[in-house]
Amino acid sequence: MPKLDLVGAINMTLAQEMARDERVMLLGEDIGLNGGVFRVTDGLQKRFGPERVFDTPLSESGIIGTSIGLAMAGMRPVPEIQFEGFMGPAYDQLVNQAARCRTRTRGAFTCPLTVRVPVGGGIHAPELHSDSPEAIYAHTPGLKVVMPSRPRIAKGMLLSAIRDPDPVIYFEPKRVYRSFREEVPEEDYTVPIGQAEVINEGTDVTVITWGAMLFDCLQAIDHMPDNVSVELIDLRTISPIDVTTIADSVRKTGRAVVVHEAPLTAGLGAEVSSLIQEHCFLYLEAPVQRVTGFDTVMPFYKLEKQYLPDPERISRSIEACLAY
Amino acid sequence: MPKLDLVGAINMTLAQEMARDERVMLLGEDIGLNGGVFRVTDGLQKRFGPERVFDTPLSESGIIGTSIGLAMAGMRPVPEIQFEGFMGPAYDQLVNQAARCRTRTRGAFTCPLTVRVPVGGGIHAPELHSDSPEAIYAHTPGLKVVMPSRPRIAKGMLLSAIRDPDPVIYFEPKRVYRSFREEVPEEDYTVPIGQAEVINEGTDVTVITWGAMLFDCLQAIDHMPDNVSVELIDLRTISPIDVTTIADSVRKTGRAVVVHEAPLTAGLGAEVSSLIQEHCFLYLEAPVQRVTGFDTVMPFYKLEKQYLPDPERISRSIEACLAY
Amino acid sequence: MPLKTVYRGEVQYLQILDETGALDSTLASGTLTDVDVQLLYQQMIICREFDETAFKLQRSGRMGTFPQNKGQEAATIGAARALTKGVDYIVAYYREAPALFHHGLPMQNVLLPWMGDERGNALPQQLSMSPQCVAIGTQTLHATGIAWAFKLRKDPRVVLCFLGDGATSTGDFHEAMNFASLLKAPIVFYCINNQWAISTASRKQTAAETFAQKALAYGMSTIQIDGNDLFASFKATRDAIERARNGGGPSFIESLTYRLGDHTTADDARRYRPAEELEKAIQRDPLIRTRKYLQDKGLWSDEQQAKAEERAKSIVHDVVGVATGIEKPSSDDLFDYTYAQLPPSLEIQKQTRRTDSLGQDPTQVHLQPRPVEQQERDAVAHG
Amino acid sequence: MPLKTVYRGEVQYLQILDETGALDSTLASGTLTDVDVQLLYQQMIICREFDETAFKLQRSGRMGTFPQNKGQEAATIGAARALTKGVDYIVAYYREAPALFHHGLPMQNVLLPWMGDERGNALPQQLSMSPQCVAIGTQTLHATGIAWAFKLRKDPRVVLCFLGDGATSTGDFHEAMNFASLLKAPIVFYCINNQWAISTASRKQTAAETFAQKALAYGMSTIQIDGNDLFASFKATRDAIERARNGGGPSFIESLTYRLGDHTTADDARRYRPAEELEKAIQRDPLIRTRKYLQDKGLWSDEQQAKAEERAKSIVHDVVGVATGIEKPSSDDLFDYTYAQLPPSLEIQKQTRRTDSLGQDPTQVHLQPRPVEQQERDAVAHG
Ligand SMILES: Cc1ncc(C[n+]2csc(CCOP(=O)(O)OP(=O)(O)O)c2C)c(N)n1
Ligand SMILES: Cc1ncc(C[n+]2csc(CCOP(=O)(O)OP(=O)(O)O)c2C)c(N)n1
Ligand SMILES: [Mg+2]
Ligand SMILES: [Mg+2]
Repeated sequence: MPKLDLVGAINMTLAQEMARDERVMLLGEDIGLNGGVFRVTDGLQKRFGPERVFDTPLSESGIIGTSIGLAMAGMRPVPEIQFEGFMGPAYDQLVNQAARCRTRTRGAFTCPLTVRVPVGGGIHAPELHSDSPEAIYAHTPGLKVVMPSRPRIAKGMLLSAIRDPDPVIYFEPKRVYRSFREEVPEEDYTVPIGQAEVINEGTDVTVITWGAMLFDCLQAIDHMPDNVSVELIDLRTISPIDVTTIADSVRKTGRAVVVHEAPLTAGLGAEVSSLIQEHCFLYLEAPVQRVTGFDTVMPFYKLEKQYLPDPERISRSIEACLAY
Repeated sequence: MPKLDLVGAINMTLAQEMARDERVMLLGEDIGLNGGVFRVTDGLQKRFGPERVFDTPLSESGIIGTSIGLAMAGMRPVPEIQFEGFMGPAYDQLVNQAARCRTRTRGAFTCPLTVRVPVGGGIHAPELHSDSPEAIYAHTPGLKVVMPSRPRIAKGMLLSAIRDPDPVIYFEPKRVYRSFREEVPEEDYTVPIGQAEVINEGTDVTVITWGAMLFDCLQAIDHMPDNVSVELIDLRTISPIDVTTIADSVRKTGRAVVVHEAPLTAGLGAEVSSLIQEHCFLYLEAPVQRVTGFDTVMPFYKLEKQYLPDPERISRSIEACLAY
Repeated sequence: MPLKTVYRGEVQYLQILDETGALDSTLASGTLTDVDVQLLYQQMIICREFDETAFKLQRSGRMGTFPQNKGQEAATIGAARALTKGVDYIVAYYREAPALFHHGLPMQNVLLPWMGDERGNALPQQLSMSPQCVAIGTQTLHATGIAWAFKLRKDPRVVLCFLGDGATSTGDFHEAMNFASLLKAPIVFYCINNQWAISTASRKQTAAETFAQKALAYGMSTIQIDGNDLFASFKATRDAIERARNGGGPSFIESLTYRLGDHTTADDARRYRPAEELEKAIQRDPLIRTRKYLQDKGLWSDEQQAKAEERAKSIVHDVVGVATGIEKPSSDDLFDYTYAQLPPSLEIQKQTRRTDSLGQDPTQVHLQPRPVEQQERDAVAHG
Repeated sequence: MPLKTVYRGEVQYLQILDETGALDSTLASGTLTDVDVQLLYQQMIICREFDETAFKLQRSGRMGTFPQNKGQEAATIGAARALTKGVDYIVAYYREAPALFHHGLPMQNVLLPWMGDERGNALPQQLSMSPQCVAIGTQTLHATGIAWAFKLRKDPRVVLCFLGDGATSTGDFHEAMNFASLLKAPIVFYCINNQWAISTASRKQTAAETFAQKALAYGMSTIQIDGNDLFASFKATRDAIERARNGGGPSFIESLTYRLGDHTTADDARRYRPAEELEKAIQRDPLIRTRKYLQDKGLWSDEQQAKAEERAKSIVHDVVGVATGIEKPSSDDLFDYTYAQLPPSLEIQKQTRRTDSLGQDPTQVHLQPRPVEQQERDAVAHG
């Protein structure tokens, strides 16, 4: 089994799925010869040709809008948006068009497309290259949103996304792109959309997170006193949320901390917190805590460390939650 | 004091502020001779001329993007987006440009603009004319978001918005536009952004809502048994949320129901619910309830009544919350 | 050569059947036969009747809003006639009912969305047309994507994409034109310049002398035509379709016509539109012109007219019967088309018709599939 | 006249100082004096040095990403020279440092944002220039809005808006061009066609023969120029600025140049750019051409060159000192510019540096102002 990083896993998966299904095609800015600014599509244009790996003009609404047409006409487009900060111009096509295609036509038309987007901060990138807009798209019925944070899972979820009959936003936490490798099976396998994963079992408190924050949470947990038993959940799918896994855990632990990069207010942490409260009210021994980015614009990188939750902030909050 | 409906109150306020401050100007589709599709700007072009009440081309990003430039250069633009469903093309300019102008330049540039947008369902309008995207903009640091639901308050909040040094989205619940009149003072007065209002005092349960849902909540409460005492809060400002007013109330009642039109998941109800839980954990006698639109696309109008929370759904939830 | 011309572009204007009903027979040759014109004129009559009836439906409270095609029939039907049925694809916005009818769309399908019913948009795939599009300009990108798919599959189909004069101001229009041109996609952008976008006159939409010249920005073939001229609309579209089918890439057509009605039934054009302008436009009504042509050629009588009008009434009457008689949609429909398969939480909302947690049956929360590890192992094993 | 031409447009190409350093003195007359050229050439040397140094800063880990202007100096500085300092307004994107320097921007202000520091964008208003813009195309609308404000206030100022070839594919560019043209706004859109948008060659950005012809879509004045020709860039811009100032409305300039460096320091152009193409472009380096012109005219010596290079090194060295020596921003800065006045909840986040409720001081939640009724009454009373 090859040991791959996140970039490698996604690259291999795209190649395999393109080989398997000729309806699958890629489009986006600089994804061809250049292989994408993160090299995720490296070598794919060479292998599959410039028609199936298409370098678009600088035009995000165009990328998503034509992908919708391609999907309606039976293709399986996998557009890339270069950074999450450039989803803005495509917002309308995603939210008001792709997400509504099925319901607007009572199923006569569907829109099976998978939008790949690098997401999140921590890589010393310029402005608009470090945001976390997942909550926006979680508030959009008709879309599915996933954010795998490890190579092996990323492959299975990407195959699920491409084969899904509805539009999926596939966020790739860019801080993880090259951060580690793991064995990724070469066979065809899917990891279902809509299921969270218990990463560490524990009994005292449940920590729920997703994306690159998973690794900060792991660090935070590593530094907790030995007598503290933390259950860590990687949400993996942003929408629909796997409330069962979360609620089962919190009914056991009685305490919960949600961790994400995006700003606090109206972030996905609010939804997770509300769901816990609704499903586990009588089990809760402390208010659900949210450890998140501040309600500020994501700063330029000199201050990004101050903005992003770090292991210290996370563990302080876990401790406070436990001490309540 | 004139008795005005919501349309009349906003119209009068715009006229007064344009007369007072020559930097104030309006721009949008069909706002001139036609007076806007809801007639909110009726007569203003005649009075202030086509330069200050400018009919734009069909171009929402253009409307917001040029408003940003106008604001940076010292004007006080009040753009109109014809329906909330057409904010999509302007999303990028609003969220990634207007909202970030101050922070990106450390205050050297600011962006004082007020975006007027009719919002919400219930008027038998076509697709994309009945949505409630307020949570999206509440998740955008740098923006303020308000949604007054009564003529008198609407005037004061509009003046606050136009005079605010930062960008404000001013949502106008279109179902209320012509639904009733009340006395609106002709004098100059402001109603601060960021303050909720207790509409009915009560002791058993707190209902928090905003926009047109206020009136459904009032109806629901009217039909509650006499021995139930409901405290009703009109949030008025979506961002920043007035957590003090909410928390003070819930500490008193111990129970809360949040009501809004937008879909449940990652809606503003989640934020309100989380805040209550965080601020009133030990006071809560029941889980905070969310009575909202379903996690579906807003349907075409034959089913919109089934989609929108109605007094019956609201009162059933209040009862269940009380019975917990 | 320090100052030299590096680009020249121009726009031609095409008219074949003029305002008086006179035909340029050279240009007309190989376009529409007498029988064609008779047939299309009858369709125009039906569409006009359809528009008038829809207006009344709205006024009597049986429909929300309706945008009439009135005055644009020659443009719309002429263009539609140039397509090969069931092969070429129509992407319309919301004012081109006549084109859709021409290609076989049951008329109630146009009424239903305006009566608040998605089911009108449930078009059979073999009709080769997309659902109506409310968000101005967005459809130009979908159309380009569909044409792109045809090209990728080497399927010799062409897309006819309608858009309004107002739509040319949207960013999406620009991006679509650019993509289409770069891709040499088999698509024809047919711009209905009906002089108005709600209350915005087309001269306030752009400072360009013509809308047709906008295509020059993309190096795209372009033409301006008299849109009230059935022949010109047919010929310009057919030529563009053929060019596209033969790999010649996309084209743009600016079709000059006039919106004789209000923008929609929610609009009152008297607020902003000079009465004289409307008067003049009524003189140029394409139905009058087409009828005059047929009559002058002895191809149409007052009797035929009376019969056609009667037939139109009866057809439209029946359609209204179907549209208004249709059962209210089940409120399950609200949920069922959000995804191919509803996620558990939405399934619960559907079952309980509630979003508050206490109204829901907590046992249903366990509708979720097996634990992840298990599934993954299965998947790897059987994948 | 059934088929007639209703529109004709064309694009002229302007070159004054050719590749060999020869000047067309007729076209050059009334443009740049010898002293001007000497001065601008020295600025070009400084900017080139700035670019090389910034590159090294990034490579040594002291900067995140940096986009060099290298190769585009004549275009950028020539255009900037055509503005009246402190009057006309520059809206740049991120690659036009030389234009900003020319108008007095301290050089560290360009470095700081790329070093992750917003303070570089805190430009004094009197410089009449906007902060750098990362989101491609968005600035064209801001620029149009600024020009609109000037027009509304009858302020005889003109905006020079830079954009790249890639930016012309964005919807915002289209909407800006349309607004500007409709408003007859005093603005000049200066399109740096450096042949590349990251790895996308300009012929993959549009199928149009020239970028200049895009302006025809809006009925806007347009020209294509040799962007490596200081004289052409100056003259085309000056003419456009004067036209705008005199109420003649906006113009578009396509300035043909070449990005000699990588897209940014995060890019490796060798992955996608033929080496021969770069070789050829290096031959056309504007610094070589300008120096040749000056030397041929006896206006520049090797000695002056050496001195200028030395001076450039020393200036840039000092700038780097300032930029790298600046104190780290206070983490309060993270909060303080979100709004003019922080809302209570954000104030608490700032005080506690936490978002979890248990980490916050609950008493601080009561930072809120007086009850609403009270305030309203006050407001009405004193308003
Ligand atoms: C993106 C968007 N903005 C605004 C509207 C509101 N609106 C509906 S129709 C219309 C005018 C459209 O004009 P045009 O494109 O000329 O088509 P016509 O109605 O004249 O056929 C407007 C502004 C919309 N539907 N979509
Ligand atoms: C809206 C948006 N999409 C994508 C990007 C990523 N990106 C940064 S620069 C660039 C290319 C810009 O090319 P061009 O406009 O020609 O300017 P140049 O860099 O050549 O000066 C791209 C795609 C961006 N910054 N903004
Ligand atoms: Mg129109
Ligand atoms: Mg470029």
